[in-house]
Amino acid sequence: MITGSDGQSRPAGSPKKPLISIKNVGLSYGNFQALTDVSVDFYQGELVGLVGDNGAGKTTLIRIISGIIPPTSGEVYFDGERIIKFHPKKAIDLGLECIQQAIGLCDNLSVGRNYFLGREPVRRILGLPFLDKKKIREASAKVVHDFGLRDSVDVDDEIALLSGGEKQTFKIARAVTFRNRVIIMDEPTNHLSVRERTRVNELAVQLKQQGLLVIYITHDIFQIHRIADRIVILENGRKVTDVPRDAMSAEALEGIIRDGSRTSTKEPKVS
Amino acid sequence: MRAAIAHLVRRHPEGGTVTLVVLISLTFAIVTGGSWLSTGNLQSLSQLTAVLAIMAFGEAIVIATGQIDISVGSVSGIGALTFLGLAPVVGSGFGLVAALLFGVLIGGINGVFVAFLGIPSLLVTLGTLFLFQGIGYAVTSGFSFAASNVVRKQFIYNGFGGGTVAGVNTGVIWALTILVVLQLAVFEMPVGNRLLAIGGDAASSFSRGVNVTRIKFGVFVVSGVLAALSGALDAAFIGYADGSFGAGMELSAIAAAVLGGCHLAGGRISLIGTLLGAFILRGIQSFLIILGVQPQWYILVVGLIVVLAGLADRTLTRLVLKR
Amino acid sequence: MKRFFTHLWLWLSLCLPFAGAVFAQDDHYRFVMVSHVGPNDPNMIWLTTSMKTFNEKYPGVKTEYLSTNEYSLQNFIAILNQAIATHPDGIAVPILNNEALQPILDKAVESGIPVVAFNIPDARPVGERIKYLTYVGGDEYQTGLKMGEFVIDQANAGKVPKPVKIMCANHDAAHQGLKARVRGMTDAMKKIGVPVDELIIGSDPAKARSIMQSYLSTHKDVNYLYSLGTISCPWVYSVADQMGLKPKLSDKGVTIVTMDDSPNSLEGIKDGKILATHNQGFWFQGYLPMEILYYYKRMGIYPLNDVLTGPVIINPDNVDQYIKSVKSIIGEDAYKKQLTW
Amino acid sequence: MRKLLKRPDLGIIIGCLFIFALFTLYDPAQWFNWGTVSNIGEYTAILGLLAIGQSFVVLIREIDLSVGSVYGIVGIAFVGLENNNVSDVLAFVLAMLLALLVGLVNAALVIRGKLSSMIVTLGGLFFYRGLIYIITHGAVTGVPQAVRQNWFAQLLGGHSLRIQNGFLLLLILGFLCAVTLHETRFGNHLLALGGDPASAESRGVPLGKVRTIAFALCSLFAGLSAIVTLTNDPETSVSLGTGMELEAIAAVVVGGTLLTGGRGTMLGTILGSFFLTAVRSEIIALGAPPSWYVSFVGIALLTLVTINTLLLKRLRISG
Repeated sequence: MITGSDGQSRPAGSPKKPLISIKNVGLSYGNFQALTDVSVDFYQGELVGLVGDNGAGKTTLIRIISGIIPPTSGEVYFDGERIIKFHPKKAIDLGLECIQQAIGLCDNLSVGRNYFLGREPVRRILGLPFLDKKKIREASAKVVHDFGLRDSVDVDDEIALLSGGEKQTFKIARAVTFRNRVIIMDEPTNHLSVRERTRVNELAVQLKQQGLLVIYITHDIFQIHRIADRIVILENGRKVTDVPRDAMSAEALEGIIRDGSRTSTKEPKVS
Repeated sequence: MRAAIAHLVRRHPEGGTVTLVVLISLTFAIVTGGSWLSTGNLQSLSQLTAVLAIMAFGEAIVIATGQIDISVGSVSGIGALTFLGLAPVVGSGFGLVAALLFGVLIGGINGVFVAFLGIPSLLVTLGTLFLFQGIGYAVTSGFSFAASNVVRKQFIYNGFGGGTVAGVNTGVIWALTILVVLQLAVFEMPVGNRLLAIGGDAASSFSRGVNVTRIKFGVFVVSGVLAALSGALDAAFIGYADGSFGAGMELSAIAAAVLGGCHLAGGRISLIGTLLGAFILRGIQSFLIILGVQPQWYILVVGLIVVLAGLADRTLTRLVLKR
Repeated sequence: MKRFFTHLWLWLSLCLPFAGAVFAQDDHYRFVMVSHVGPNDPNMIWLTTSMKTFNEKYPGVKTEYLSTNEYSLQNFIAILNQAIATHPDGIAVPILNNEALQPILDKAVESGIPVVAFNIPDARPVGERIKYLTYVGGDEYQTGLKMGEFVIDQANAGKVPKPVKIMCANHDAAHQGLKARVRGMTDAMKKIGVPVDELIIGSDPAKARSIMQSYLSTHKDVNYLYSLGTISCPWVYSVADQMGLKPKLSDKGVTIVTMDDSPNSLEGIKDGKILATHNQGFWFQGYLPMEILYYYKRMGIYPLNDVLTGPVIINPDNVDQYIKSVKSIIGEDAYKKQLTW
Repeated sequence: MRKLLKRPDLGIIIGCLFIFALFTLYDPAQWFNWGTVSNIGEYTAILGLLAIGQSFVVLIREIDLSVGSVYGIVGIAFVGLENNNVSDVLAFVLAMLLALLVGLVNAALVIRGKLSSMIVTLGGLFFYRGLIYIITHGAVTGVPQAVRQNWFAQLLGGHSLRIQNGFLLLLILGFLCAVTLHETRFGNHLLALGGDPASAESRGVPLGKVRTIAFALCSLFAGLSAIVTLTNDPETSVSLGTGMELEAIAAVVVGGTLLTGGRGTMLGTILGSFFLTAVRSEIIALGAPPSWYVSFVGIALLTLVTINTLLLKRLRISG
């Protein structure tokens, strides 16, 4: 039904036209300005590190891109087309997957049902859409196996039986295996062991090499500096830096973040 | 052993209820010397169960999304009054359609407040409970709500609770039909997957592209229609309705759902369990009547059973979710 | 009224000579009374007490009293159906609604269970009506009508004020019997052109009082308060008293009339707080159906006419006598306990 | 001004001012009438006491559906004890102990049994009402004249300066509860538990203890409300308190307390009780059809809750 793939070829280098273009976006909760006049372009086949301190507006920006909240001002373009209606369903249909920190899995559903939530495969019987349970089971079992989760995990069991790390891995696996165009990772390495962390970072690079746009959110500048093509720094809801990785050292970037946060103490924070 | 039980319970949340039904049925049958299982009693019991179960199915669907609908008692009253009030005038077919439309309307009102305005469902449905109870009282002071002999012969009237097929009230057939339809919709279709997802974690399901607002709205409409249908079926069975129709049924419907293994927090329901829960509630009443105990004991026993069922279910769930 | 006494005495004279011991010991019947008079209705105690008396007389006969918790036709029918399914040897039941009960009761009669109607009859003529043996009880519409006529008589005699507007305090919005009383009162008052309002007060005392106060504070022309059940009678009085409406019986202020023969109503009349109440013979309504069922099972006989146990109007002239008889039946102690004045 | 706007009870304050203005303009003779005022005051006291108890439970994200039945059973116990020649003070103490017991049972089932409070108290709603039916057999009971006139009955049910003592009691207890809620450590714990149980626990709030106290207070207030009712007008019936749980919850929520816990005021709860009582009273007084006021209560509830929710949304947005 929804594959996310549009069948276009994906060149490895950055094409001229941005895949996601954010123009002068602002978002305010009443008189609190979470984002102010942020403009940034994301291109196909690049790995962008979105960095900033807590409350800088990273998650807010991601929520706008993945359709969870509409911006109060400014415009968002996807593949040259302006987004009018903001809804996660639309973002997913466009081939945009977001791995969020706290949300994304329903504890009461089975592993398989979580895997396909929102885009369940169906078999039509008398024209009625019935869940294709065989496909759900097989596809999700493959993912569980491919991403090295415990063998004892039965895809018909509730996802609540998985540990925190396993859940995170599963979310990443889900985002990756659907053929998408954009993968957004919001602090993907939280709750992960060192070995798992390395795997996630390798994965991000692999995805980029496959021609996807990867937006990687973190507050760990040193980690992202190793793998990203470009670093975007947000501070107090504003974009303060947008440089290719090679243009600045990790230490210099860290300095920017540190200085920025000093002026932010007066403002209320949004998590 | 424990793992095996855990596995069984995990796949079949109604397992506890089924066991309880078997135990209760056996006990009741033995204690009453078999008369609890007499044809007459089972006929009456099945009709009562069907009416309560249809209402409780709607309640279960609402509970699945983590909401609650306590207006169902009033809605079933309005359904009954509309059906019997209009049947003599425009025929039972149109009467029934009108009753169901009222169900849609009231369910829609609940849905708008809950899904679009984001007001807690307990309060919204508390408001509509009062609102339509008052309307029920008001209309019954001036009009008559009885099925005339002409109406009683109509096919639709008999097909919707007024008649029997092979000794079984047609309402029972509707209850089973609805059970099958809902069972398929909730557990075999995408919409059911999303419904349960909302009950489990609304924010997560929204982030996966589930239209939370529409589904929340939808469950209240379904609940409204089923409550109105349940009222119409019982009204057709009795042939008369008054302002007290459906009063207090909301609590029985919630109790049936809880007994059936539905979690009030949402995300985990069993429709078969709900049917059995309704059967247990009604079965206890008939058991007490056969024993010649005053029915006043009934609500006391129901109170105890609701809490005990909650405790049993809690223990089972804990067992299930142990890693 | 005459008919009532004829039948009543006939039946009592028939019952009493046969002491239970003559043949009761070896008869094992089970009679069920299915009723809408539940625990929210103080009259329930009359029915259960009289059935207990019956049981003392015929120890071999088992009687059961089943009732809904509050007025609900829906629950009543559920209980009735389940009671019939137990195949009792006889059923006593109020005909809450002809249409609703006809199919159920006719089927029960066909299957060999004799039925006696009590408290509410099927108003249609014999032959058309439900095939019960006989009816024992009063008539709700007549109850309201006769009370209205009594009020008009007393007012014409100058003992109480002329009615200007009447409020009927209804504690159960769905109770068809109460609604019939209101219709009776309305029809009686139509003759002299006095309007009648029905106010739904609910059955919680605090809320009921609040609702009545609100109503009375603006409907100042209301000068008769008809409490449709014993339960609300003291509430009505205390509200009227607190509002300074002079409910004490005189030719001024408001006047209260009520229903049923509970200690509250009776003592209220004695103290001059209430003009009159009705009795519809609840003790008989519990006892006689059992006797009739017993005689029918035992000898195949039953009264061909209805046994009317009411309405009877109780007023200051006959209240003392009446209190004595009530105390003799429910006992001095229970009488005092039920008194809430 | 900003502080006022942030009050959770803003909606009900506006609501009360609105009906006050409306009734003053529309029907001043009825509205400014001692009879009306004392009528509204009397029922506000009863509903308000129930609702204050309910507030504690709602503030910690729980609900107590059993208060109507508890109100009934405690009231019947109180009158029953007095009838059996137990002195009224002792009867009061014993009846309140019964209420306390009910509250502790509720709390134990919620905390130890890990059950949702809705299930526990729904069970209680049925159970205690069933108990009332069985114990009383439907008999109406009252207390002897002598008992009604003595100091204790007068203390709770009488009048001071033409004002019902029950109403004064509501104001005093409402004030004390408000102080407890906003000025004491317990109140802080309570609000923290309602706002975010996990964070509260991590900060060392004894969750079990706070929950237990909240449920106990709820049942105790329900019992007290029943006793205030019965000392004023000592007649019990099996229907004592039926449906009161819904009215109490309505009053609490109309008063601006969030069902999701952690936010609410006692003033709001008392005003909520007043609002529902006053609106119903005026609707009846204005001559609405006899049974329609039931509907109007529903409409009032829906309207105010909608206003509250929308206000809160604005507030959330403005940080």
